[in-house]
Amino acid sequence: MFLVDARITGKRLVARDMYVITMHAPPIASTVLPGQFVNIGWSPGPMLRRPFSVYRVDGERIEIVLKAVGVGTAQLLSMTQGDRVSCLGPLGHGFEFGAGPRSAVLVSGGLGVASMTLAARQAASLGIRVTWVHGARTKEDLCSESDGDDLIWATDDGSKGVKGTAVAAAPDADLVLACGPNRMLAAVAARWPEAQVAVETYMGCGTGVCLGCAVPLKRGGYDRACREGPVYRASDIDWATLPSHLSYAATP
Amino acid sequence: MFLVDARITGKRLVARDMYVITMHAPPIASTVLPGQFVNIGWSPGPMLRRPFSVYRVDGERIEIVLKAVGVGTAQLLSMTQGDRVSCLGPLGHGFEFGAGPRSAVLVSGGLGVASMTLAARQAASLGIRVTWVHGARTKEDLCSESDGDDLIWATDDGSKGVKGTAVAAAPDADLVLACGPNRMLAAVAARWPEAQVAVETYMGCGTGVCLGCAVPLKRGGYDRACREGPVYRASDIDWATLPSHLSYAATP
Amino acid sequence: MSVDVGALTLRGPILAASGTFGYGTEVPLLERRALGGMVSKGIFLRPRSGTPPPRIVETPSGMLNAIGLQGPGVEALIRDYAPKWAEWDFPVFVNINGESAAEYAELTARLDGVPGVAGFEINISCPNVEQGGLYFGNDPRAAAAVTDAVRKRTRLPVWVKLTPMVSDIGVIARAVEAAGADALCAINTFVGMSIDLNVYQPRLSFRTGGLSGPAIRPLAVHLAHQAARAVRIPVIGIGGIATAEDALEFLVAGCTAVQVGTATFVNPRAIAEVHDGIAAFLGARGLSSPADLPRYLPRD
Amino acid sequence: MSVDVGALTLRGPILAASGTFGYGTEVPLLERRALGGMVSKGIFLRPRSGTPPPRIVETPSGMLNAIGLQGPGVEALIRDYAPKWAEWDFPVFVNINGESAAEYAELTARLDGVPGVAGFEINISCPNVEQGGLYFGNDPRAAAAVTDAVRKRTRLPVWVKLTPMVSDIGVIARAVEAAGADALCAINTFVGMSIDLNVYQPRLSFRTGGLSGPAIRPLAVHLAHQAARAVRIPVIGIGGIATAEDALEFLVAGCTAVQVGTATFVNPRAIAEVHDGIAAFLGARGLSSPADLPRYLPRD
Ligand SMILES: Cc1cc2nc3c(=O)[nH]c(=O)nc-3n(C[C@H](O)[C@H](O)[C@H](O)COP(=O)(O)OP(=O)(O)OC[C@H]3O[C@@H](n4cnc5c(N)ncnc54)[C@H](O)[C@@H]3O)c2cc1C
Ligand SMILES: Cc1cc2nc3c(=O)[nH]c(=O)nc-3n(C[C@H](O)[C@H](O)[C@H](O)COP(=O)(O)OP(=O)(O)OC[C@H]3O[C@@H](n4cnc5c(N)ncnc54)[C@H](O)[C@@H]3O)c2cc1C
Ligand SMILES: Cc1cc2nc3c(=O)[nH]c(=O)nc-3n(C[C@H](O)[C@H](O)[C@H](O)COP(=O)(O)O)c2cc1C
Ligand SMILES: Cc1cc2nc3c(=O)[nH]c(=O)nc-3n(C[C@H](O)[C@H](O)[C@H](O)COP(=O)(O)O)c2cc1C
Ligand code: FES
Ligand code: FES
Repeated sequence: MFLVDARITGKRLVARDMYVITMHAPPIASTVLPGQFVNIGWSPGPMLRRPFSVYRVDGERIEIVLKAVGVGTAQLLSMTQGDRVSCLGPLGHGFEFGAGPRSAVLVSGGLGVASMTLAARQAASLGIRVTWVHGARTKEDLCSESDGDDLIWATDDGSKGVKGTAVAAAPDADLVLACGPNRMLAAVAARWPEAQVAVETYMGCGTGVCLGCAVPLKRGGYDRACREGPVYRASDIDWATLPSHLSYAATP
Repeated sequence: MFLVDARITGKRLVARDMYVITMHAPPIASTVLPGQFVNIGWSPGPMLRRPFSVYRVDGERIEIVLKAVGVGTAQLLSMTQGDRVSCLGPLGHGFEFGAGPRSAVLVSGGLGVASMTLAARQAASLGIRVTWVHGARTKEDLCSESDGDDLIWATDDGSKGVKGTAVAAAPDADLVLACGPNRMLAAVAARWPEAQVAVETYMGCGTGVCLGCAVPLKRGGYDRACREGPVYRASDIDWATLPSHLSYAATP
Repeated sequence: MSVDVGALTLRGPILAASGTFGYGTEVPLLERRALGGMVSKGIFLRPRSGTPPPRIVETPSGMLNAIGLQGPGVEALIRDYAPKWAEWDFPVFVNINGESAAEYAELTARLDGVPGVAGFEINISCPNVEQGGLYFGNDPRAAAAVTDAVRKRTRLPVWVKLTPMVSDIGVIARAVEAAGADALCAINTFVGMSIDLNVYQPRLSFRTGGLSGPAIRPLAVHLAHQAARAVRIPVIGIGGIATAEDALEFLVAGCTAVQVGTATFVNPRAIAEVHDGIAAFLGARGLSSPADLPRYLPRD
Repeated sequence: MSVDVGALTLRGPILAASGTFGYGTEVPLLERRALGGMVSKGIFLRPRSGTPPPRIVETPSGMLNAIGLQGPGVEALIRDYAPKWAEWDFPVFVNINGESAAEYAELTARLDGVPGVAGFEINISCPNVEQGGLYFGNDPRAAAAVTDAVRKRTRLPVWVKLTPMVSDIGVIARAVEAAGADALCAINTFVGMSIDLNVYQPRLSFRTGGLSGPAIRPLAVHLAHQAARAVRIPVIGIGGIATAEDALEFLVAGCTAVQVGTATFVNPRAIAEVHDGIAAFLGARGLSSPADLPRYLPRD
């Protein structure tokens, strides 16, 4: 875990209102694993840091993807090259690729692409064939960037790719990784209990000390999304108790 | 009084660490009188607005002069062209030029130049001969801009102009106007009881409703710096009760 | 947008809070149409000059104030301000203060029937001089005694403004309800202190001050909610409201109306923006009045 | 930079606050040299799973939390954490919680003498189940009874952590001092609420939560100061400390040491920065220890 005073180096549009922000954070760039996140703070800004998955790594830079959903994300998006943020990470426990899967399907809803790119690249480097299913409300909300061998689009209104949800559009595979609104992940859990899903919770610290990021478990009790998670085996989570209205993405 | 969403149009250095910020605020530019101030807020920023004298008017723009003395002024100085602030003004009761003075002496300490330029120009336009005495701790702290017919510099260390205070260096005149740290103004009051001085207080609202900006009066009770002030007849103020440690300028 | 606070109908759910709006004569930028009513700066029987400066200090998302109830006294208020209020199209409540129940009663008797005075907001966050300076607002009996004393002197609406620094606000709320209050205002400022490290002394000359602003909002929502759960009379929510969403939190938590204070220092148009924002929120959800909002108000 | 809290000498005036530092095992970036000590997450006799999410909400300059004292219970604490604490070079206090004085006593008896346990911080902001859920911390007798019950079971330092939602903190402070507390910790979080307008319900699943962070600092300085004026034992200031200046306000206001909580979420290095900032402040003024700071502490 590093605390980096990171310079913002760029910003690009990847879907309607959805941007990738690039920042210079060498020790995080060189150690982050797929599914991990960073906790970002700045001043003046909100009191608490804001967690974001690491979307891509580019040399000494990391990238995050976001939309303005509230005051913090709006401020982040209004920053310009050269502005600085305090970047804490890498945090959390990411995706696991186990021994010898031959195929992987990545299911992402809306901003859920955030933790998929690193996963796709890691899978490819392990010789796994990757199918990435991108879901969004409509064509304009689909992220224009992707990785993997095969690509499937799904939109609620059928304006691009399959009409319907990403979960419905996805084929089966040895390994299923998913990220998106918690409600989408519940659907993933219903179809693939063994899938690995990256969940969202409110976070206080991001480092395991506050117990604010409780993820309710099927076996009872709570885990910390920022330490044991954010990636879980889908069937381990008590989906009925995990709040669904924290979702930051547009598609169900 | 106007509430203007003002665009910052420029910034220039006028003394060590001392800047003039220019902003586009047409209705304020066209109505402000010497000695009046604006109350500026921005987001994200401190909760309360920050009061600043209007230093100069340039067409539809107003100018303020400041140093970074705390979090608010530091944030203001880090803004760049195109950034926006909320500018409330003009506020307060400024300098009066009465009937027929022939000479005026303007005494400013450090950032006290802030309310002097407009006064110098107004006096000149009324045919009054203006002597401006600029005081500061040392040469580098003297504002490089000034108006008026005669100019006297005073520095604590004698590095430029007269060695000593601006008050000591100033000649007499029909009209004495002064702005600077409250302690300097107390010295003005001792020498020229009839002088007009622009004082400083903490301010809550700037518009007369909170009674936070109390100025203690010799005759008892309190006035509001934001309405009846910030300009007072020097002898009206109970200098012993007016806090002196609010001073924002470097010279005594 | 009209709401009923007991027998009184306000044209909108937002009032200007005491001490943040003077006597209503100094707020040129506010569109008055948005005002459901206003509460005057706190008044005592006799003129008071208030505390020496510094009187205010900024704190994170808030401010401390120690104005010391500077004011002209009741006679000057009746002479200089009430005649103006009588011409306005929204009600003006007078925030009344005293050092004994008798002083509150005398103030009420003097103001009752004066044209322009629509009702009373009793500030019980005052030290009770007869009881060694304990605050009326901390003691259910003293709070009830003051309420009763005022109630007996007027038929106008009597609101009681609760102090937040109590261990159970419901007890005080019920006591003043029983003593005849028409509505409760929750809450007044919290006592706070800030130290100037240059002089190793409090920054405020009065040493302590009242904390207001967004910092206290979550506490105020809780206390207003607790008060609303404890009584049947309406509760007016106060504390850190700056946006329509903030006001709506109080309304959903069981309040009938709200007051906005500190936010008007930051944004002179705050009350109009809160008003229009509530109207838009209701409109978007097909609700025709603030009273139609779903409430979160389990009864004890 | 060492300070004496009663008979105990801490190597520095800053401790990590309960519930914001876990069991001290998870804070990789903090330079531990800056820690005068730490207080563990609040513990009950038996394991507790805590409240369902959402457990935290951000508020202006603060946050509400409702963790529900999730924890492993005292046996697991003794097994898993105390052995590590025994090896550390700063003292670890255990924040103890119960539903009755007997539960606090039992917890103390179980922990007393366990290597690694340097002392007790009694959290009296717990509902007293035997008295219908009233908080121990709101009632001087209940607070004293809990203190007394703990005091009788241990010779280790006993600190009592005061709750802020009382009308006179001095009364509680004196009561627990008389019952044998070695020091007071002031203060715990304030109760607050935040409403989710999408569902017309509180945002926290527990409905209310404790407010912490800079928002409460002026209130905390005042309450810690009031506690310090009321007693002769040391007071440890807590609430919204994020910088050295913030900590110095508490010290000047009469505190002997401070605890830092929420700020460490924002800045994992906060405690080291506060420590170094205090040292720099003292150095610049030729003061050799925090105890040499001029105090603003008029006695009642
Ligand atoms: C492990 C993790 C990874 C994440 N990765 C990404 C990502 O890659 N891209 C992205 O756009 N978003 C991501 N999020 C969500 C992101 O953190 C929130 O959208 C952001 O914190 C909102 O801040 P705000 O100030 O704009 O919103 P606020 O004004 O605080 O609130 C707006 C809404 O955002 C949600 N929200 C607020 N705070 C949080 C929080 N701390 N955690 C989760 N939801 C919150 C709530 O639904 C709230 O109603 C991630 C969250 C987690 C926990
Ligand atoms: C009528 C008036 C006109 C002013 N004109 C100018 C000007 O033209 N140029 C200029 O540089 N400054 C001016 N000031 C002072 C300026 O408002 C303060 O320096 C500024 O508010 C400090 O804000 P901050 O956030 O940087 O400081 P803070 O972090 O808030 O505090 C730093 C120090 O600044 C002082 N200060 C803080 N707030 C205020 C306040 N509201 N009023 C006065 N002092 C304060 C205190 O001494 C404090 O210790 C004026 C003040 C008034 C009342
Ligand atoms: C400068 C100032 C003066 C105040 N004066 C009074 C007063 O005279 N009487 C009173 O009952 N409340 C007074 N208050 C309290 C406010 O009416 C209100 O209860 C409090 O500020 C919380 O609301 P806010 O956060 O919206 O400001 C005052 C508040 C401020 C900031
Ligand atoms: C997430 C969280 C958990 C907490 N848990 C406890 C606890 O278990 N026991 C306790 O006495 N105080 C607990 N507190 C209160 C803190 O110890 C501290 O008193 C309070 O947060 C104020 O300090 P701060 O503003 O520096 O955070 C907790 C606070 C937070 C934010
Ligand atoms: S966010 Fe604090 S423990 Fe996970
Ligand atoms: S600053 Fe509010 S009355 Fe002057």
